Amino acid sequence: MHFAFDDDQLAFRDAVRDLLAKECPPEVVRAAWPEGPDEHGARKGDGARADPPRIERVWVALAEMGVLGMAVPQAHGGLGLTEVDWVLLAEETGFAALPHPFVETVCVAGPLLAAAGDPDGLVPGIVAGTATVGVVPLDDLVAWGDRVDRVVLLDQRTSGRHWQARRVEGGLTRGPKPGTPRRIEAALDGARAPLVLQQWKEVGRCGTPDDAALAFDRGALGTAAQLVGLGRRMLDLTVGYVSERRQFGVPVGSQQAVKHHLADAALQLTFAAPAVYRAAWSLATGAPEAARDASMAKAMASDAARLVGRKALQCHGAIGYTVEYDLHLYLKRAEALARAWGSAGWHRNRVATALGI
Amino acid sequence: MHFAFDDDQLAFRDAVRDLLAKECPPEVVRAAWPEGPDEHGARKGDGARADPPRIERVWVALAEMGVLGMAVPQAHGGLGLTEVDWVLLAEETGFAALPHPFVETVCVAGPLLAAAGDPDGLVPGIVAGTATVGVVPLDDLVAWGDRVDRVVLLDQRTSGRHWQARRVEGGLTRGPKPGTPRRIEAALDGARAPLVLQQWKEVGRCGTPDDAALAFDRGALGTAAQLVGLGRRMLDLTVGYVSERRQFGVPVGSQQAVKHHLADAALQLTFAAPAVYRAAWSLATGAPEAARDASMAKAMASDAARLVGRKALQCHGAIGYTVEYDLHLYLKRAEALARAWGSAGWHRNRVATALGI
Amino acid sequence: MDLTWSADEEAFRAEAAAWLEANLRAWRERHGGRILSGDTAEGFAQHLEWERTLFDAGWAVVSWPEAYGGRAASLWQWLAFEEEYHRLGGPPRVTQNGIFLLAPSIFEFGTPEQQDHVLPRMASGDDRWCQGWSEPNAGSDLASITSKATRIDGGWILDGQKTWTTRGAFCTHLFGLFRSDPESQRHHGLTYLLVPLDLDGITVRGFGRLDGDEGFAEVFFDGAFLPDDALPGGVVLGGEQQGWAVAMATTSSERGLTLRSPGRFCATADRLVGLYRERLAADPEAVDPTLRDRVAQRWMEAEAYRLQTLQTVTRTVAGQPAGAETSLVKIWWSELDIALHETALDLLGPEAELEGAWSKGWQFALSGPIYAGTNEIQRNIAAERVLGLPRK
Amino acid sequence: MDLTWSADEEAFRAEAAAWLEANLRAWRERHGGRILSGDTAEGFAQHLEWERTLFDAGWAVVSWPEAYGGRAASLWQWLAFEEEYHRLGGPPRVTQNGIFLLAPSIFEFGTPEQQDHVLPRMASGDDRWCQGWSEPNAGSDLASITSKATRIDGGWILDGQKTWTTRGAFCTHLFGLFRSDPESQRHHGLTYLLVPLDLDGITVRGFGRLDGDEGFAEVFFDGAFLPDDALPGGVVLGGEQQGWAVAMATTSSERGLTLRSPGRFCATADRLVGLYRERLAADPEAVDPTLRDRVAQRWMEAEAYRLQTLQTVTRTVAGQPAGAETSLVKIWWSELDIALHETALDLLGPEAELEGAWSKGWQFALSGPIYAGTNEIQRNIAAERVLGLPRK
Repeated sequence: MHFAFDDDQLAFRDAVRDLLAKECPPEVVRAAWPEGPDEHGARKGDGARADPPRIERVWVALAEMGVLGMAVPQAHGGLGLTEVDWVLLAEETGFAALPHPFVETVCVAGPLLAAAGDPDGLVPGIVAGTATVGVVPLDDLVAWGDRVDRVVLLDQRTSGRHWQARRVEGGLTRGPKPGTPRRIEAALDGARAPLVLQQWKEVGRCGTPDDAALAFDRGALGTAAQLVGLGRRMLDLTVGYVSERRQFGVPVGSQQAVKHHLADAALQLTFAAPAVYRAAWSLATGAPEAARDASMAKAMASDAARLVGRKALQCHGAIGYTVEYDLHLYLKRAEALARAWGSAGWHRNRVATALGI
Repeated sequence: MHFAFDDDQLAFRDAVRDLLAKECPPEVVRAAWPEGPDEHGARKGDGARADPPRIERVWVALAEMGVLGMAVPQAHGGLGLTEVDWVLLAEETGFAALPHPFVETVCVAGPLLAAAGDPDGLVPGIVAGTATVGVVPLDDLVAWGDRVDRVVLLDQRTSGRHWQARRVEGGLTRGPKPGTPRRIEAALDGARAPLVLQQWKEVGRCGTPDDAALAFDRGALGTAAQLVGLGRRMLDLTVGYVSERRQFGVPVGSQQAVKHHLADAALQLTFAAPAVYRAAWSLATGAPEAARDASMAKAMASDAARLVGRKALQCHGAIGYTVEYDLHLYLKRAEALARAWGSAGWHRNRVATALGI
Repeated sequence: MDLTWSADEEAFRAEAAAWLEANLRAWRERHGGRILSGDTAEGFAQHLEWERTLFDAGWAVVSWPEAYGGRAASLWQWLAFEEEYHRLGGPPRVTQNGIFLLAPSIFEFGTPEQQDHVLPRMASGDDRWCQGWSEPNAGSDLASITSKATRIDGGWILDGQKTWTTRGAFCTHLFGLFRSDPESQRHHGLTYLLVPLDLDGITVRGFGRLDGDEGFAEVFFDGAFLPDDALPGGVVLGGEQQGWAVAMATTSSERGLTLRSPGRFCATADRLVGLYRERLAADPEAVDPTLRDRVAQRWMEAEAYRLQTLQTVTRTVAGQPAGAETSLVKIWWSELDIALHETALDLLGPEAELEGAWSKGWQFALSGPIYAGTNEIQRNIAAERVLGLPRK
Repeated sequence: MDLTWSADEEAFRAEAAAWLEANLRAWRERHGGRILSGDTAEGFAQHLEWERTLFDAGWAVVSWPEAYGGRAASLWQWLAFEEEYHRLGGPPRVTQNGIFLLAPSIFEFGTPEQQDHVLPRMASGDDRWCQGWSEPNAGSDLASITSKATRIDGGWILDGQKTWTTRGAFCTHLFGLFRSDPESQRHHGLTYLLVPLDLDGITVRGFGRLDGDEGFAEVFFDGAFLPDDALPGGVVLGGEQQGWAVAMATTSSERGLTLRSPGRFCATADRLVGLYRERLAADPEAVDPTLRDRVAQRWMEAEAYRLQTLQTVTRTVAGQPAGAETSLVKIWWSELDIALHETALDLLGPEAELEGAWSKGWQFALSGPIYAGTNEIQRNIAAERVLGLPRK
């Protein structure tokens, strides 16, 4: 029994953390938001006013470090890392609110396509950072709709209880003709640029039902890890702010109400994180409870991140409620991810079923 | 539109409050608990060590004031008050944790039996305080099993969706033979002395299904009012304690965490109470939403009283966790009443149905 | 106790409903159904047009005297009007900081001349008022205001900065507190001033709220000269150095009855019940079985707010003042608003991520526990003034 | 990372399980299945007999050296033992304040002579230790202790009062803090003393907890003479006037690993899952549809506690000390314990009112957020020492 990461895993985590701190600061996240007013007349993003090439540069840098091929077997040009090896990297991409389909392309599609023998020849591109594959779990929303080249559907819809991964053509453009512009929906988190799946054609399955099930659990795990990272980011930001900000002649953070809000936030993260790391281990070792453990991780991380977001906003007060301050970038991402890849309630239902109730 | 009680109603409330303050202090509630160790070896009550005749004296005093016949029509010797007139009196019996079947006998059985033409000739005794009738709503527990002479069952069990009030013989003794000793169960609130309904025989219905439905709603309303009273008692006790108790050189109640706990308690009571008073009005006027309103009252009062109890205990600290201090008398009563006459969840379900969902 | 509406109140309600239904439809149609947020430049103009329509028909400020553009409605009629307004989907009032926050102070502290000038122009939307309370270092701790008003011959020189000024970028006037006694500390030596924003030396910069609307502004005062006669009746409300007392009366209104009518939350709760029904009809399997209970709970919480308000109005009509329990009211509606919207988002599931009325409403609701005095401050107030707990 | 148990650990677990199963059954049978609460006079004797059985077979203090009655088990083995103990329904340990609170301090601060005398007699139950921290005016504010220890020739004179002394009425010895420097303030000038309760001038009065058990005691010291040689090795632990530092080490254990093994909460969670299954089988209509979600949530929270403990033990085994996050751990298990029992009571419905294991457990759980440092104090500590927020 040994529940800790090894030095290699921590060193890789630190390297990715450093890279993202340099290449993916808040202004890069902001740049991924669309410019101009939304349908309510609101302006939230900097879009082209910022420095869009920097968005791509993060992805390239991650590719150069090997991160984009982390979950792809070495035979396909990747690093062949297990979930235990990469879960902390996913957490860091959450901490940075990386505006790319990291979970979908890197944690899910890469290893899934490789396991299926790379039917479309996309895996080398994924590893190199030149191909991005969207994954649509459970519903009809394609996250990162402005960035993905292809889509894999992951669900149990037409197949009873078995998971299936369907490779599709189309789905990303509005009409039946290729080249029709994509319609990115206005969304809570502008950087995620979701689109509603359009007309598509199944061109084949991707691996076995077990491969598909594992792919879904990897998506839930990767998202859970990102939520823990987002929670940590919001807590860090808030601790820093309330330690400096003074009202009534004392730092806001010396008030007991603020302390207790943030202790509650830390509490939830402290107990959600081990659930995420354990799920990584269960997936990596093919444990019989792997699906249950992935669901527990996603449920706890979703609830924890939402609670941290609420506490963070409240402890900031008005400054946190502005578009100019960074908190909202993380808060909205967390709120979106909390429901992506199955909400907390959806996953608790799966845990309950696994418990035989 | 006028949402307030009139001077007569408030004056009657004050008179009952004064009477209960004098005749039903905590030591009287304590005296109603059984003496001696329970099945775990724990001693909670004073029983015969206290002054048992005082328990009966409260009931007699209430009878003398007319309170026990408050809901019985004047034609049957009562005061013929409406729910709006008596809801505050019920609240006061909660505040005092009156150890008698007030809701069952006074709020429910009295008017129900009178409406049914007093088939067993019990109503004059109820008004005079010489007869007590237990009411068993929904389940098999007879509260105040050591005090009631007869039992009325109130449920929808054998009759589809209609409520029915069944007059029964027996049910209070352990065996089929009258006179076999009653078996009072060890219970959270020793004063309530519940017994599990034993063998009984239906001797007739009591009024129409509408009478039975109204009787149930009156029970829910009376219990909700008692819960509000209990909440106020616990809050009062706690405010008094934390204002005196000093730690770290300041009153405990000057700590922000304690303030916020008790503000939350006050918050819930402030918004539960109007729901209870409105339900009284809906029942008194036969409003079409009366059942929904009674359920809303019971659901909100149950949740409010439980929350107040938790906050009260926490703000007291260790002293509140002793049998010698009075808080537990109110806290346990509240916990028991929160589930009696339908739990919060049971009543929310009824509200949801009334909302058409 | 009588929880029925009188025939007179019902008639008032019916008249309001009929007028609102027709005119809301007409307003929306005039804009091709494309109504923007009132907290954006273009949307503000749309909403101002709507408020002008309200004013012209006498529905802008129903409880005010007719002389100022109201119809002298009773509090009960006002409540009924608000219920209809929200039931029929009337938009948030972009003039609310004037009509709900400043106006009560003008009624209480203003001279007749001030009242005659300010109130009708506020009701009509000719003058749009924003509030100037907060400063970068005076948020929850309002008494640490440093913006200065220096008395000179014929007026005041204003210096300093206000911030979190809601819709400041679209307003014409500001009301707020300025330190007029340079030697004073905390809540002493403050004056409540009425300030046209077009004075030289005043700069207004709008900035975005969390939901992207430019709902906030910073207002900079750089030696701006505010003449005593900038407004008929003068620019001081309630006497020099008396600003704190006047402002406290206003913040009490802000938390109290007028800003957040229960009609708004009951209407939202009814829409939530409707949403549940729709989702269940569309796909019963997809609806989390815990949500029915949560929807019922939310509906009850909104209804409880309505009932508590009926109690308060009954007391107000009887001449009893609202007490510190307005702090509890503010906690209740602000937390209810978030809970209503979170329940809706959970019903929507993954779709919640897409912008829509519920998502927009949720983002707006998140500000509730922060503005108008944080809920932490309100809990302190409730504990000390309602329960009587000792101050620190 | 390796989340499997080694063959050695599994063997240890199997041995423990087999022994526990047989001996728990035998113990219950010896008492005709009528096991009382260990916090009542009669029940304490029953439980002491059980603990003696544990001791005789070497299972009383598995992680202690064999010389003191343990079997030098690793922390992993200890965790596995606790899991089996709770899974099989082993009763709460009535000697726990000695073996989990005092013993760590004896190991850390005791002289060899003290260790040799105190530890084996504690493990066997020959000496039963209660703690003497709290006083009527020193609860959360422990540093305001006023009980005095006056140095005289050959020993100490003790005066004052301790209270909330768990199971004090059934114990033979008390460990606690006394003010030994009469001029001292707060946490200075305190000495940690080991006190036999049968000294002249010491009176112990048991009183009832909320659940009726006589689990508390007041201990009065009226000029009691505590000879230096009342215990071999002396009655002072860790040096005169050093009491605060010694006590803080103990309270840290109290909150930390040893008092509340996750096995207890995981076993309760498993029983909750079983209860849900039973109730559903008995009458599906009667089960509130929100409860399945809540049961799953509770199970996850217990499991998360287990996982967090595995992380902590991994760090401890690697020689890293437990930090301030033990405060978060105390909040977690104490709130989890209440939530587990409340969910069960809601499943039981009206029957919850009747006494039973869940009702009893719920009443006991209510004390969790109060004892061992209130959760308010823990949240302060977590905020200041884990997050680094400024002190007041």
